[in-house]
Amino acid sequence: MKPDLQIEIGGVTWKNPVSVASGTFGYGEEFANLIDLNALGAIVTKSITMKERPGHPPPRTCETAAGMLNAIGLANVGIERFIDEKIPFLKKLETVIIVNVAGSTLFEYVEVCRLLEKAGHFDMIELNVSCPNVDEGGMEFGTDATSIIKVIGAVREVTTRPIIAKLSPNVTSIVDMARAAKEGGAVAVSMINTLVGMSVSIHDWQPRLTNGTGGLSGPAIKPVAVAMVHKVASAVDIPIIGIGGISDTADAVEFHLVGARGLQIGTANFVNPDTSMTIIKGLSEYLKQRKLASIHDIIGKVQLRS
Amino acid sequence: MKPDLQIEIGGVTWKNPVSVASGTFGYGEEFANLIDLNALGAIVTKSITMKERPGHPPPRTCETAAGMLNAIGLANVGIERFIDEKIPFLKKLETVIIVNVAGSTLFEYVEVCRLLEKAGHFDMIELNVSCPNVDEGGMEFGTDATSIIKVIGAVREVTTRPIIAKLSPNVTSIVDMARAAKEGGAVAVSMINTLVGMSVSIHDWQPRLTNGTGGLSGPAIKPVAVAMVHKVASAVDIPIIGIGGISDTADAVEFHLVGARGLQIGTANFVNPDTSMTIIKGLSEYLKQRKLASIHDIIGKVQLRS
Amino acid sequence: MKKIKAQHCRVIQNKQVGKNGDYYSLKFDEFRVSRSIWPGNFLHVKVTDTVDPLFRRAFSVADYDPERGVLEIIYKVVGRGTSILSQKKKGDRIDIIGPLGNRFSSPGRKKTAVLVAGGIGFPPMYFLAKNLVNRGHDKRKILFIYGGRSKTDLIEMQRIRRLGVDLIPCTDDGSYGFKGFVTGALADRIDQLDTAQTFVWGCGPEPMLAALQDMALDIGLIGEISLEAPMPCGVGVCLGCIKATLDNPRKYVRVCYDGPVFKLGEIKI
Amino acid sequence: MKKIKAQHCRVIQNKQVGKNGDYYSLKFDEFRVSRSIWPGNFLHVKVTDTVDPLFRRAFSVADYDPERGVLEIIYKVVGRGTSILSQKKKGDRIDIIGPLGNRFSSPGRKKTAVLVAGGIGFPPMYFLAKNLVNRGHDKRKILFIYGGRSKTDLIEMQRIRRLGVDLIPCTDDGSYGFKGFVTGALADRIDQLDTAQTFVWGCGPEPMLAALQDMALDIGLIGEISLEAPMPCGVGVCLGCIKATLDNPRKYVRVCYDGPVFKLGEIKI
Ligand SMILES: Cc1cc2nc3c(=O)[nH]c(=O)nc-3n(C[C@H](O)[C@H](O)[C@H](O)COP(=O)(O)OP(=O)(O)OC[C@H]3O[C@@H](n4cnc5c(N)ncnc54)[C@H](O)[C@@H]3O)c2cc1C
Ligand SMILES: Cc1cc2nc3c(=O)[nH]c(=O)nc-3n(C[C@H](O)[C@H](O)[C@H](O)COP(=O)(O)OP(=O)(O)OC[C@H]3O[C@@H](n4cnc5c(N)ncnc54)[C@H](O)[C@@H]3O)c2cc1C
Ligand SMILES: Cc1cc2nc3c(=O)[nH]c(=O)nc-3n(C[C@H](O)[C@H](O)[C@H](O)COP(=O)(O)O)c2cc1C
Ligand SMILES: Cc1cc2nc3c(=O)[nH]c(=O)nc-3n(C[C@H](O)[C@H](O)[C@H](O)COP(=O)(O)O)c2cc1C
Ligand code: FES
Ligand code: FES
Repeated sequence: MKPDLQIEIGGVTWKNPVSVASGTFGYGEEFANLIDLNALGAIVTKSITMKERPGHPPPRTCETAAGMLNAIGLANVGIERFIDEKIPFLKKLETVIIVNVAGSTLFEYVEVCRLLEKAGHFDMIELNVSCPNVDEGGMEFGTDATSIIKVIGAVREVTTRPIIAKLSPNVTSIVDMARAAKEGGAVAVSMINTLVGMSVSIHDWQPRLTNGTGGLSGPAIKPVAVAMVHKVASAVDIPIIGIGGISDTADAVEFHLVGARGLQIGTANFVNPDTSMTIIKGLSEYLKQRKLASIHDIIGKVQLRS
Repeated sequence: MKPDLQIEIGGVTWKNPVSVASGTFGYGEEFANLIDLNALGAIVTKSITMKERPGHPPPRTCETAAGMLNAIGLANVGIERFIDEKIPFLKKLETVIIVNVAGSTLFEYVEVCRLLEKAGHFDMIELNVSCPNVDEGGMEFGTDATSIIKVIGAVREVTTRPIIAKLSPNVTSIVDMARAAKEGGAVAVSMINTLVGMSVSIHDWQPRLTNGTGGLSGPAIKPVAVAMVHKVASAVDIPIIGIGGISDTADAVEFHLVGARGLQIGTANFVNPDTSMTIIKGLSEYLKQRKLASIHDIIGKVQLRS
Repeated sequence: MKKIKAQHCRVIQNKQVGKNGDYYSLKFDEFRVSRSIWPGNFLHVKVTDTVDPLFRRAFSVADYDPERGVLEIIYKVVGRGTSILSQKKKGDRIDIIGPLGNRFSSPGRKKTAVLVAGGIGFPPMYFLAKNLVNRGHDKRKILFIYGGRSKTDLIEMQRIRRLGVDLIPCTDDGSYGFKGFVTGALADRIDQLDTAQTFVWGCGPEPMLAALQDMALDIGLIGEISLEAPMPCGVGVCLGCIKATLDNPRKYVRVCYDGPVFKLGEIKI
Repeated sequence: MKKIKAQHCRVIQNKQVGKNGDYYSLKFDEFRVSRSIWPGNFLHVKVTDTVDPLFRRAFSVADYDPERGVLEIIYKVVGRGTSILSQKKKGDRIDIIGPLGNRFSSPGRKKTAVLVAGGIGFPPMYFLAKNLVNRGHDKRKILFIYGGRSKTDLIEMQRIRRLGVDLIPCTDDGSYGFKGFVTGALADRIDQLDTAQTFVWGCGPEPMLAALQDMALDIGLIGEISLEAPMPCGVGVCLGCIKATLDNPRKYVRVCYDGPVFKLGEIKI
């Protein structure tokens, strides 16, 4: 008997919990040569902004111990070209399409989502709230509960699609942010986005990224992500999509155990493009070996020692 | 010509910037077989609390990708035995002795420091403010600016020794915490303490640490520490002791470049007990190769790209 | 269409080449070819099974023997990844994704093919030269200009000679062949070439490619260069390996996916 | 006093021992001895130069030839670290700190020495037996009880035999020697021993040590056991490798620094 991997998030059914993290999978097309896109539970696009953005000048990535830094700078084709050039490809796929939306003003988030809604052919919105909130003087939306409530609330007005709030880990209390996301009307939170990091060359004394700081991702951050997912799962009643260093089936199971319902594979896509395929198979194997019928039999089942 | 490695922090002169992080060097004795203790710029002891503490039950450490988690639980001999058994050894050393003090109430911090002051034979206090603040309902001292100001202020009343505030990275704005430390009267900040992390076994579904969560340290967290040191150095006028994943001379130089005056070696002591010795030599070499006269010629000299 | 997958290939040789001590030739087999392999293509190699170093390293295909199913890369030890790679022994397995990237184009047989290789830019140029010869390009119309700092930096000279192409070795210090840069050697020869009937390819360090491009734009030579950039993914999704275009310094291309081969005059080097 | 430092030693042998396929013997030289090496001591081995895996791995000294300066460890491949270790080849360098930890004590020659080894607890027991023999302990008064799951789990039997001590092999499945646990074999023999004139050492899996300790406490045997725990530092500073004492479950000792050898009856297993 094949274990049941199906999950449901905000009324949308994923055939399995494995999706791919924004910014690590392009718009899907590049991976068509590499994996069977339709086997994925969901696809999350690169963050889309109002205008096309070239992103920061290179170098904008660097390798760190068991991780990487990136300061791509939200390079993307902009909402218009996204609708014209990328949706036609995505809409042919038989998987859940999640469009990740970013902005530096409340207005930008709303506009992008409004245009998306008009264009259609996608299933969910993921709001990347780890961008400087220009309206409020540059503080990140994602580090301030009030901004989170506001931005989700405003986007809800213009879309019928369920909204996932992607949380930043660079906060004192991620639980407060998850509560805010729920209050704002998000159907789920995805976590974590990258940790702020920096690396400096001792040869030329310059930061390794043109931008100075960047976002840390990969296996290095997994323990931080697991702790945060567990904390939110224990405190807030909202589905969680776990992200952060997931590279193999064991990592995937670990995130499920601490309470993640869905998963996103990020940096691991770079190292092994078929990581997501391996994990989908691996989860099935894991459940089979343990004679468990469904993925729900492991979600949130961590056993704290007394 | 031998480069000058000497630094000064809060009126105390260190013969070089290299010290060892609390909890990774015992009380110094264990390392006497392994390295020349007097070659160190300073020694920081394990955190001392009022009462002797056995710490959490095992397992209380685990390995992660390029890092480790620990939930030792502030195991220590308590202030009385520290004074009776450990100070006699430490006072014979010809290096700066920094006693790290922890507490779960304001009163505990103050009492430990009062007893230390009476005993004498040490040079500086490092306040570990990453402990739950029982007085204020369990929130960490280190995640709340007001608590930081209060605890440092209170300790200053009972000691003549300069106080270093050890900052937690688990906050939205570490700059605010550094400002609070300065306002409270700290002569320096040391940063970073560990990131909150967790790891769960997929075999028995239990957390790998009895305590559930623990502190993440080692090379994995270096980019986070470098970013935070750089941020505080750019925003607050206070000496910084850089901590977080420092494992070799290149790492040490990197922390100096972003503004750390002193350094602490933590997890790397476990992997190579003579890491600190190698770095002291290595810093000298590095300066020599670049024909620089003093360590101050690299401190804070990162060159941001325009 | 077959998917390009990571494969655990068997090392059949990993030996130093040349006298400098830093260059290695690594051959492996048990590679299932998912699509044809062309000069210009690269392989993305994971040098350990651990997460440190995390990323794959890119290496141009230096040779391919379709009959025996043997692929070769030639690399220089420059850092951690290549140093770990140099320790692989016969029988070890290495994890490889490829072929990735675009390829050098075919300019037509009538043209004079000028291949300019500098330092570790040699492997793809060699593979291209061999491919041209195999496809019947007149050997006398293949000029291979190959430069290194010093005599010991020029590797595998016998192999190029065996192709029977017109070879101009160059060294910066004059210890062998033409004294000076490859572009100097090309400038010396340029009068003998009909630029309109010439196609140039280049691979090597950026300053060399920049000089080659300047010269090409100057005298109206057409051709292609193969670029390098640190590549987190190698498959076009991370947007980490970008270069700016010459027309628009805020327009970026991905070296791994839009390249690594670009037209002379296209990219800001 | 000489400082104990990390040393890059040269592997002179790394080969499978036994028929099970998981056990290896690794010998290395070019090790500068900073203090004498005793049975019970362990070495802390870094299996890669990278940060993954980060920590050293602990292995008991299995043999030491002071004349040739050769040290041996015997290990079982159980996880990532030991699997990387098993790939080391002759001539490779490995980074070693040691000797660390305390040692088995010397009970006096008159006593009957009973050595109980289970599975990969074999190496320190072998070294101890050899050491006793070399120091002139009456071979007939050395009883070596060695247990494994099955016949193929018993390795290096010839080596023990060569010592000339009294050997009782045991297997859980009865495929070789005594059928049952080592403690069963000991119980069988106990009547022939003068418990007051006997000293027992044990090393092996925790359930075996627990059974041995229970039995010892029961019948008043004295002796020592060598414990294991994951060891981040191995030098007593991280407080990660702790075990609780039997008297006081909230009093902890460090396996690496206060041990790895403890008195029977001292530690809660
Ligand atoms: C398409 C392509 C084809 C290549 N073909 C070959 C080849 O055939 N033979 C060969 O020897 N090398 C080739 N390279 C370069 C090779 O990928 C790098 O030398 C290698 O990644 C260095 O890895 P490392 O871990 O040894 O060095 P690191 O420790 O990572 O770095 C050492 C130095 O090399 C630089 N560097 C790192 N990665 C790259 C990179 N990908 N490109 C350029 N510089 C880099 C670093 O900035 C640093 O200065 C190619 C690169 C690309 C992008
Ligand atoms: C003092 C001492 C002496 C030892 N002597 C020997 C010896 O002579 N021969 C030998 O084969 N092994 C010995 N060990 C055990 C050896 O250290 C572990 O088998 C090894 O660390 C496992 O590493 P790994 O990376 O292969 O496994 P990992 O992938 O780290 O873990 C595999 C399994 O082993 C467990 N484990 C990990 N480290 C240890 C440890 N240090 N002790 C016990 N369990 C652990 C893990 O929990 C896991 O279940 C000794 C351990 C100690 C503490
Ligand atoms: C190169 C790169 C680009 C990224 N771009 C985005 C982005 O555009 N929007 C976003 O929400 N997250 C972005 N992320 C963050 C990832 O989606 C993910 O949250 C993070 O990398 C942690 O997961 P990982 O450790 O599995 O990579 C990016 C990450 C990387 C490495
Ligand atoms: C095993 C262990 C125990 C620690 N104990 C303490 C402690 O008692 N007090 C404290 O302030 N920090 C403690 N720390 C934190 C370190 O001092 C240091 O801030 C942290 O490990 C980051 O540095 P590193 O990456 O170099 O290890 C401990 C760290 C480790 C790994
Ligand atoms: S390496 Fe990722 S886009 Fe080129
Ligand atoms: S391993 Fe660190 S105290 Fe024992």
